[in-house]
Amino acid sequence: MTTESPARQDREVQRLERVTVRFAGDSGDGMQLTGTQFTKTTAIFGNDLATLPDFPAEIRAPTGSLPGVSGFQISFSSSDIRTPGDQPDALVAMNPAALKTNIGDLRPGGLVIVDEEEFSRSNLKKAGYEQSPLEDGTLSAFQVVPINITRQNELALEEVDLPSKQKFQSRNFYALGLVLWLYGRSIEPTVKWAEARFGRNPAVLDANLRALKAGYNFGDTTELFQVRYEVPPATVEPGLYRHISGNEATALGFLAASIKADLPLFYASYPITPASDVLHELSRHRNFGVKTFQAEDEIAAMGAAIGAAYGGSLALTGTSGPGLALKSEALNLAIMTELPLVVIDVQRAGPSTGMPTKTEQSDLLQAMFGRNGDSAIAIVAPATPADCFHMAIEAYRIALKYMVPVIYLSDGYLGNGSEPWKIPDMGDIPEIASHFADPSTTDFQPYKRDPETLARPWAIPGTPGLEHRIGGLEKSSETGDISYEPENHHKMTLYRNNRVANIQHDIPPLEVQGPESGDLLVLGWGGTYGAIVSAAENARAQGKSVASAQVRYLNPFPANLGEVLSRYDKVLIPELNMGQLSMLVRAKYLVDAVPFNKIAGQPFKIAEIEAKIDEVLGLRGPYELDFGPTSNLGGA
Amino acid sequence: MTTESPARQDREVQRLERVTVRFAGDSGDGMQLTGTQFTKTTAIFGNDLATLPDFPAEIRAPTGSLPGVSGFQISFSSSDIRTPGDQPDALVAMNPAALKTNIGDLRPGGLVIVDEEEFSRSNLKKAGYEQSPLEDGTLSAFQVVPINITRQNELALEEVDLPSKQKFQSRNFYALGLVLWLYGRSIEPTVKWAEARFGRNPAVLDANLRALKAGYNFGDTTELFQVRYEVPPATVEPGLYRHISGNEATALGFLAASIKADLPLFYASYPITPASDVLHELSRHRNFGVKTFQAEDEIAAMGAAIGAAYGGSLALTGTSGPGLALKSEALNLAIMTELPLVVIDVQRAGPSTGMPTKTEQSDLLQAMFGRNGDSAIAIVAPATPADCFHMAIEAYRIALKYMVPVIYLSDGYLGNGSEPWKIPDMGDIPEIASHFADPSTTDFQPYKRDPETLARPWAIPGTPGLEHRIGGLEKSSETGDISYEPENHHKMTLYRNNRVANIQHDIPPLEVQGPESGDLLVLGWGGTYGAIVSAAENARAQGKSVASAQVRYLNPFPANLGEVLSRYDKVLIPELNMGQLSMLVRAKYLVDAVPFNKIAGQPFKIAEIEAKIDEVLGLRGPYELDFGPTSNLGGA
Amino acid sequence: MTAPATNGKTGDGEELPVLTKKDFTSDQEVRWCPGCGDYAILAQMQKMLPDLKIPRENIAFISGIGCSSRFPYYVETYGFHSIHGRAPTIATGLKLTRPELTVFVVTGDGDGLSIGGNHLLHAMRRNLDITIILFNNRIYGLTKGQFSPTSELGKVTKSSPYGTTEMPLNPTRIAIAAGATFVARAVDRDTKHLEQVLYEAAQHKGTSFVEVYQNCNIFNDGAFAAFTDKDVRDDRMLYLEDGQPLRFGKERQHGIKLNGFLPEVEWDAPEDAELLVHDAATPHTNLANILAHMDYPDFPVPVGIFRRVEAPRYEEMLEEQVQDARERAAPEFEPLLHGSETWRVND
Amino acid sequence: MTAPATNGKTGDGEELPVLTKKDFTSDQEVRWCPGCGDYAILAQMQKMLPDLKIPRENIAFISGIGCSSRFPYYVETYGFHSIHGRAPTIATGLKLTRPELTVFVVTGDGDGLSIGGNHLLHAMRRNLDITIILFNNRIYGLTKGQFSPTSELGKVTKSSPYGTTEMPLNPTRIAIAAGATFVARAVDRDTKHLEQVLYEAAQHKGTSFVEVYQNCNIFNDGAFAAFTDKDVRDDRMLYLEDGQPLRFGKERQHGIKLNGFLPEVEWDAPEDAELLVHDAATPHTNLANILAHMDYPDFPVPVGIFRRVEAPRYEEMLEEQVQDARERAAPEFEPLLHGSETWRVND
Ligand SMILES: Cc1ncc(C[n+]2csc(CCOP(=O)(O)OP(=O)(O)O)c2C)c(N)n1
Ligand SMILES: Cc1ncc(C[n+]2csc(CCOP(=O)(O)OP(=O)(O)O)c2C)c(N)n1
Ligand code: SF4
Ligand code: SF4
Ligand SMILES: [Mg+2]
Ligand SMILES: [Mg+2]
Repeated sequence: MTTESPARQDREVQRLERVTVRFAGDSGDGMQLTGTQFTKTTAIFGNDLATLPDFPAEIRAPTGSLPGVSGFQISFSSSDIRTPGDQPDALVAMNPAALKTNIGDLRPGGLVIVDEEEFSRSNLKKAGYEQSPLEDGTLSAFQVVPINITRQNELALEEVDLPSKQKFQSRNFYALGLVLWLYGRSIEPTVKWAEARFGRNPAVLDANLRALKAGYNFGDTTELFQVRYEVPPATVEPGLYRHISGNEATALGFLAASIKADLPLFYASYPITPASDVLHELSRHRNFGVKTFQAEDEIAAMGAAIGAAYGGSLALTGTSGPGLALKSEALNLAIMTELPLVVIDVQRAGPSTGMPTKTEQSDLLQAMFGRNGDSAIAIVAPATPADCFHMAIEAYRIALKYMVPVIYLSDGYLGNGSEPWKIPDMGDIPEIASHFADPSTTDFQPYKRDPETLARPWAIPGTPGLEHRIGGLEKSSETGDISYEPENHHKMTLYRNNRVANIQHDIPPLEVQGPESGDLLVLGWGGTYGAIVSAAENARAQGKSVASAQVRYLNPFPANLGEVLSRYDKVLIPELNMGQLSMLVRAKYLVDAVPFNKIAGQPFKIAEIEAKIDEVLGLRGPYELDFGPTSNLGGA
Repeated sequence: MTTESPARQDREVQRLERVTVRFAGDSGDGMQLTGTQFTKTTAIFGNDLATLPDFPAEIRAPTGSLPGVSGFQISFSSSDIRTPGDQPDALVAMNPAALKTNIGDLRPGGLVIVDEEEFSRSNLKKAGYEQSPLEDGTLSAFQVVPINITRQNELALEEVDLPSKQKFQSRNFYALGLVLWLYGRSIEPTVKWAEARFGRNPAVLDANLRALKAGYNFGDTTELFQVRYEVPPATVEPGLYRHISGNEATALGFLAASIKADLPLFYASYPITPASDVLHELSRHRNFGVKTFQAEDEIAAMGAAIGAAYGGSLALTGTSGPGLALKSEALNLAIMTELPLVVIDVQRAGPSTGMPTKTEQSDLLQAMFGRNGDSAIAIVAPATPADCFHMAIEAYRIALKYMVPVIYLSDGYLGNGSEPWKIPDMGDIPEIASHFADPSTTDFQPYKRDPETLARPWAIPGTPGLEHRIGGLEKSSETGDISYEPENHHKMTLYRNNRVANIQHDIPPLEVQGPESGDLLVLGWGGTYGAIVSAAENARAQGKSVASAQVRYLNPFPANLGEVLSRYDKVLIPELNMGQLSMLVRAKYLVDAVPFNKIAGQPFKIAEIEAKIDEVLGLRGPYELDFGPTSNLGGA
Repeated sequence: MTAPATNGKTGDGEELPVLTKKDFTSDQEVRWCPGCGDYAILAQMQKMLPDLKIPRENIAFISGIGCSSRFPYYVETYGFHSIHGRAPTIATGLKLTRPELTVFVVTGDGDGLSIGGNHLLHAMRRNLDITIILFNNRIYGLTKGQFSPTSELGKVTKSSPYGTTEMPLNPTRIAIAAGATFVARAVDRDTKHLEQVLYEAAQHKGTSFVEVYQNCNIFNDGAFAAFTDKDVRDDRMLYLEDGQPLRFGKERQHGIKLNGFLPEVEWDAPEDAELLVHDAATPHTNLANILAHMDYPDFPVPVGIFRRVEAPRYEEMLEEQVQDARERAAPEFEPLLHGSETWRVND
Repeated sequence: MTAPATNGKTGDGEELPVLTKKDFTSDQEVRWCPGCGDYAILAQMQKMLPDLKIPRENIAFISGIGCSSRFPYYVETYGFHSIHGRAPTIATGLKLTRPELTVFVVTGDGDGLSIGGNHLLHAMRRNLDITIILFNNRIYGLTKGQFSPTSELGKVTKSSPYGTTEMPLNPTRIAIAAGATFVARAVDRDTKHLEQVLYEAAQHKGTSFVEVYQNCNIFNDGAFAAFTDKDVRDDRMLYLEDGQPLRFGKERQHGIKLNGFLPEVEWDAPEDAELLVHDAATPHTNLANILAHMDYPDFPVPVGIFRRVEAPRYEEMLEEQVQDARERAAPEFEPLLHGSETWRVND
């Protein structure tokens, strides 16, 4: 393929429909920033895209070590796109450790850009390489482009008055410039962003811009790249767009709910990966009347949320799996006292501490059943990063109408992943009504229910005449006095259960993509949406009779779920767990759904689901997940 | 029915197969003692029997108030008996409140003995009676025998030198004497017991014995009773018997496990109704090397148990539902670190604080799923009070062989209920083996599994050469080092799951009582055993094709469960919850099992299950639970 | 009772109906054991509440689980009988979102110091304006008689038939260490003093912590009788009075003085001069600590207000942040929704 | 290092191989940020451990979750990296059942004082013979920089962009109030002193609590620099020495004296006579409390052993109950199994 060096202008341009790039380097190398800037530029350029950042395991490991590697993957396309890509087409590896932990994922023939200078003996050793992979032929399956990034960057910054350690930190801008060039993107958005960001520190700004331009120009002048790629803009719905991560959308969604319900938002939380960003985000919005409370633990956060709900605020608490386990006893008090609040669980890989920075969908059954007694709870789960906004509002719509706690199941993949989002018009979002008790009631009965919703009235302290007592003991229906009457307990248990079941009348039916009936329905929930839809679409493109649907209301299920299931010969349920939705669906509808389980701390690849679809359709033999040589995106 | 008074000797004696008696009075009236003594005497007499004490709701309510009523029911029979009876044949009510809360349960025509003197205006008012039920005809459906017990007792104790308040406290002995006479039981066992118990306090002993005899003699001389009843001894298996409650059997069973495993027992617990008695019992046995630790909360108790398991002891912790919720996060650490221990949950009515003194089976799904991540756990559940002994030993056999935590699900009904028990021969119980790591191992690998059981070695501190580190983060299979490798996590999750699934090969198959196949299988678990077996037996006696089986191993299920289910046209699953076993069975075997749910804080009545059986068999229309006018045994 | 004589007016001049004890008595039947010390505490609370001149609807009682925690049922205000140990967390959520409410926490020695110890500690550290009353009966009453974190070393109970093997916690010590700005102790039987302490606690701005020695006549009868019995009380209890020398005895004839950093009893001390003078408002906690360590039989047991200082309050600071933020940036949602970068896709 | 010179013998005369720091270094790669104060603490621990003359296998390190809690991975003994805040409970279970083991708890200011505050308190109250080291960096390191219960009021962090609104806890105050029988403080950077304190803590029989000021150079760099920097250390830190007057300064020229119950700095104090003399063994906690309250900039920051007293230990008392009970009643299971009443049913 090597050709004579063409003039800059007439470099061969290859047009592609979709490209996946991964940036990887030491946690100190600024890869998240590089990825984010590339993403923004790509979004503005008009591609559809999806991203997946991957952080090392919590602690900053020693520089250059395998556990210290941080990664960011972006997939962008000229057509609809729903996952950050199965296999990167290009990998930028800032050091040997980054190469080692990521090369296994690259597609054969993919492009590898490495900072050659970082491949010193000591760095190689830290990464566990006996000899340099750049020299021993182990990378022969790939297009390797070693560039002396560190040195080039140094040269570009010669005139900048900064210590050399700090100059070194501009390397990521150099790499960014190079990749922007490679995919025909402008450096303008990054220049603007840098000016705003580093405006107060001219030397740093200068350094970063020089590095950025040097990288860009290097691509333009060097002969190392024979081809430049072009991914034309996608045709997307007209409107105003932004780029948003799931955790941001979650925070904004709950803030929007607060505006729509006209109730102040109170967020009580104890920091935990990967939910902490919601706390960070919400704590910035005091001007919206948002009060955040960093509690002493998850139980206290749950308790504080209950107190706030009792007081009439929009009460919210958030955590990840181990924290939900801790909240369970107190959450049950919210169920018993029938107070409206929302619990966010940004799921991560378990059990126990598990793999805090890795994603999983394994808290569904905990959310359903993780409390003593019969304690039904409403559960919603967004399907994409941007959907987090919408489902957050839904969570409160349900909580306030039915006077129930609602669990909102996000996950690390959704929370940290991001996508372009057509900004909704706040005017289009309906108000959320609350059901405060009428202060003029005489003989107020705190457990007298609305006959339709079965919700009890919300009688908040400060209301004259409605003084009453609630608590965790069983209470007499209507009066709310303590009751150990057998029939009353039976009745109240049914009420608590039916109140949640009732919500079914108030949520949208499950939407199916693909044929209305047919050979196979692929049913999913949560963040697997992108992979499932794409796999089903691909299958249909190959003429297979495959539909897909994503359940976003997990308790109760959409009213039509049973009927939908009955329209397909087979049902496949891919989950990032041991088969939790499968169990619920099997128990409820007695459908012999086939579970497809991946418990690897990673999202599904489209190809994995495609292969499983073929297996279930009898088009191939049993499919086993293939994890490849080192398929670990980022830290070990 | 009134006849001329016959001579004492030739009082009419009616022979009955089965009788159910309930004693009820104020919590200060000593009804539990009365019941227990009557039970012991009956056991020694040779009847089969079952009992159900019922305590008021936790706090000592004011004397004479409805919430202050305490009850004790015993059913005894000349044939096999498995429940404390659906409806009492006789009720002893020491005051109006006791009458009011219990009369609704009595069978029509049943005998009511009341202490007439307690039916004063003020006591009637405390019980909420407008006028005396002894006079207004409301008890016309029953045989009412008002006796001036207080006064009679006073007279009998005239010569005893005790303050009158204390004399009053002998009333229960008077009542006991009377009832012993009525059912032809000897007062001897009680005399002996009282001599041992009150030996050091001669005046009290004297008072109680006088009261006892006065009551007995009153029956013998008075003309109030036309009939005396006789329930001949049952023919039971020969052997040495004792009477035992579920909580006692639980404590003894775990102590037996400690002896059989030759490991010291460590019990960490935080008091909670109805589990506290296990702590009280075990804390008395320091001489067996049992160390008990009353922790600052349930989480600490769970942590301490983990520490003890880590150190090589037989680690045990116990609680009730809300406590299990609190333990969930730490319990998951035991799952992740693969340490053998047992968690007792003596279930009570939930959710939240619920009804602490009432029974329920509503923690099964919490036990199965109440933790973050995929975290399978072994679960066993005794079926009768005496079975608690056996299943406690089973729990440790499993824990130590498979290096897993095990949840042991008892409930308030089992824990407080009691039955005669043929004392086992300790020699018949096999030793329990532990799997300590071989201290001579070189290059010790803490997660290298036994290929058959998948158990990892138990390497306890103090063993030279086996120093190693464990924790809650995902770990590399074999080495146990922290690992975020996707494939490793997938593999380890499967290991953790299969390790529990594997236990299936090591537990007895499900035993069916009744036809091997047929129209209906009634499937239960836990303390519903007695009611289910009796109902199925009754159905068979009426020629119906009904079998029954009780699942005592809930995770994993017995290997033959699926096959057993397939042999019956229909499956009925009665549970004291909203259908938790039902859900598991439906999901696993896709069998359209019919749930039958009672969530009233009370055990099933045999008749309720019989009615439901008829419904499922199409022999009657839909059956609805009928709670009767006041069906609340004991406190409100 | 030093509560100001009432003219039926609230601060902002609005007329308030004059409330009485009866107005604070709910319709729920009281279910403690006859003779329980809880009755006295309830009665003093109900007597004191009208003096606060706060409308009933603006008062909330939050409790955990235990005999003591049944308290809210009996008070005709808003009430929340929550779960074991967590009352301070619920009170925190309520007070932070509704700072205008008057919030009481009722807890026991088990509820507050065993399972709930950490929440209590953090509530006190944060100095929310709430009033915490801990009923210390040195036993678990509701669960029928196990030892508690305040039970004496060696105590024989249902769960310690061989005697306990752990040192008790001293609640006032913990409160002082946690930074509570109001720390006091009272005794169920000394009703007048109790009412006074409850009143002062409720008036204090910031977290008030009151330990009440409460007799559980069923499971730990007479736990405090050795010094609270009427006939020995004067000699074995020390009533703290601000600005006064530490004196006790029927004729207040004995006193407490300092020897280096150690307190000492001075029997029959004629002169005030060398006695330690109580100063609840001293910013340093040394004096409060010295008092917290004094215990029967070595010392008379101090009751009254150990410490009362002013400090910034959590809910107030939070509210200020909200107000400040509002002034600095109007709550416009659109810019936030749009984020730092947007792009428009045209038809 | 005052550790006794070793002759390689344990108490009972058995020969022990002489161990070195290397023997206590595990094969796990240390994963803290370069420059983190945790390295220094690890190094001192590994240096100190051989001096204890305890075989490696008889030592266990239990930790919670946090950067600090990764500690056990790096020490070649038994180690347990448990869950957030619960290390003291696991240590309790281990020590109660295996009293012959030497048990260390490693925790952080979040792990130990936020989520785990109650367990820490109760472990100290029970006086188990364990050694608790709390790495106080006044921040949540592992979760990337939120404030902790020891963060200063007003601190701006990721979760407090407007500044915190809560007063910090003082760990030594809490330890003293809880009844810890050994309470000390050290600084990561002063390695010799740290090693010494760790050694004394490990030697103490009963619960030892050591707060180590630890620099988190990523999220809270220089939190203690104002008084721990080499050039100011002498003037701003006070090294406690038992039996010695409280003196500080390059030439130990300044001192601390008592004014009533309040400490005061005496600048350039020529005479020892009126200075407060340190006595870690005084049974009363007043002195320790006075020290715990002294803080920069009003006072030099005390480091060293605040308190060291003997008291009965939980695991020892429990073991004694077992032995006593055994002597009084042989562990015969049959009688227990038979209960108080049996009857025989014959064929
Ligand atoms: C999670 C949980 N654990 C345990 C219990 C059982 N329990 C209820 S009250 C109590 C202790 C009560 O003691 P204290 O707080 O001193 O209150 P008192 O009854 O003495 O007033 C316990 C252990 C519970 N209700 N919930
Ligand atoms: C139950 C639970 N809640 C929250 C977390 C998240 N978390 C891990 S460490 C930590 C705080 C660490 O702070 P600290 O104890 O001070 O340790 P450091 O990292 O500063 O050494 C938190 C909140 C968790 N792992 N588990
Ligand atoms: S058990 Fe004790 S504390 Fe509880 S109500 Fe009775 S006397 Fe009071
Ligand atoms: S984040 Fe801070 S405490 Fe954690 S390892 Fe890094 S420097 Fe140390
Ligand atoms: Mg108590
Ligand atoms: Mg910290």
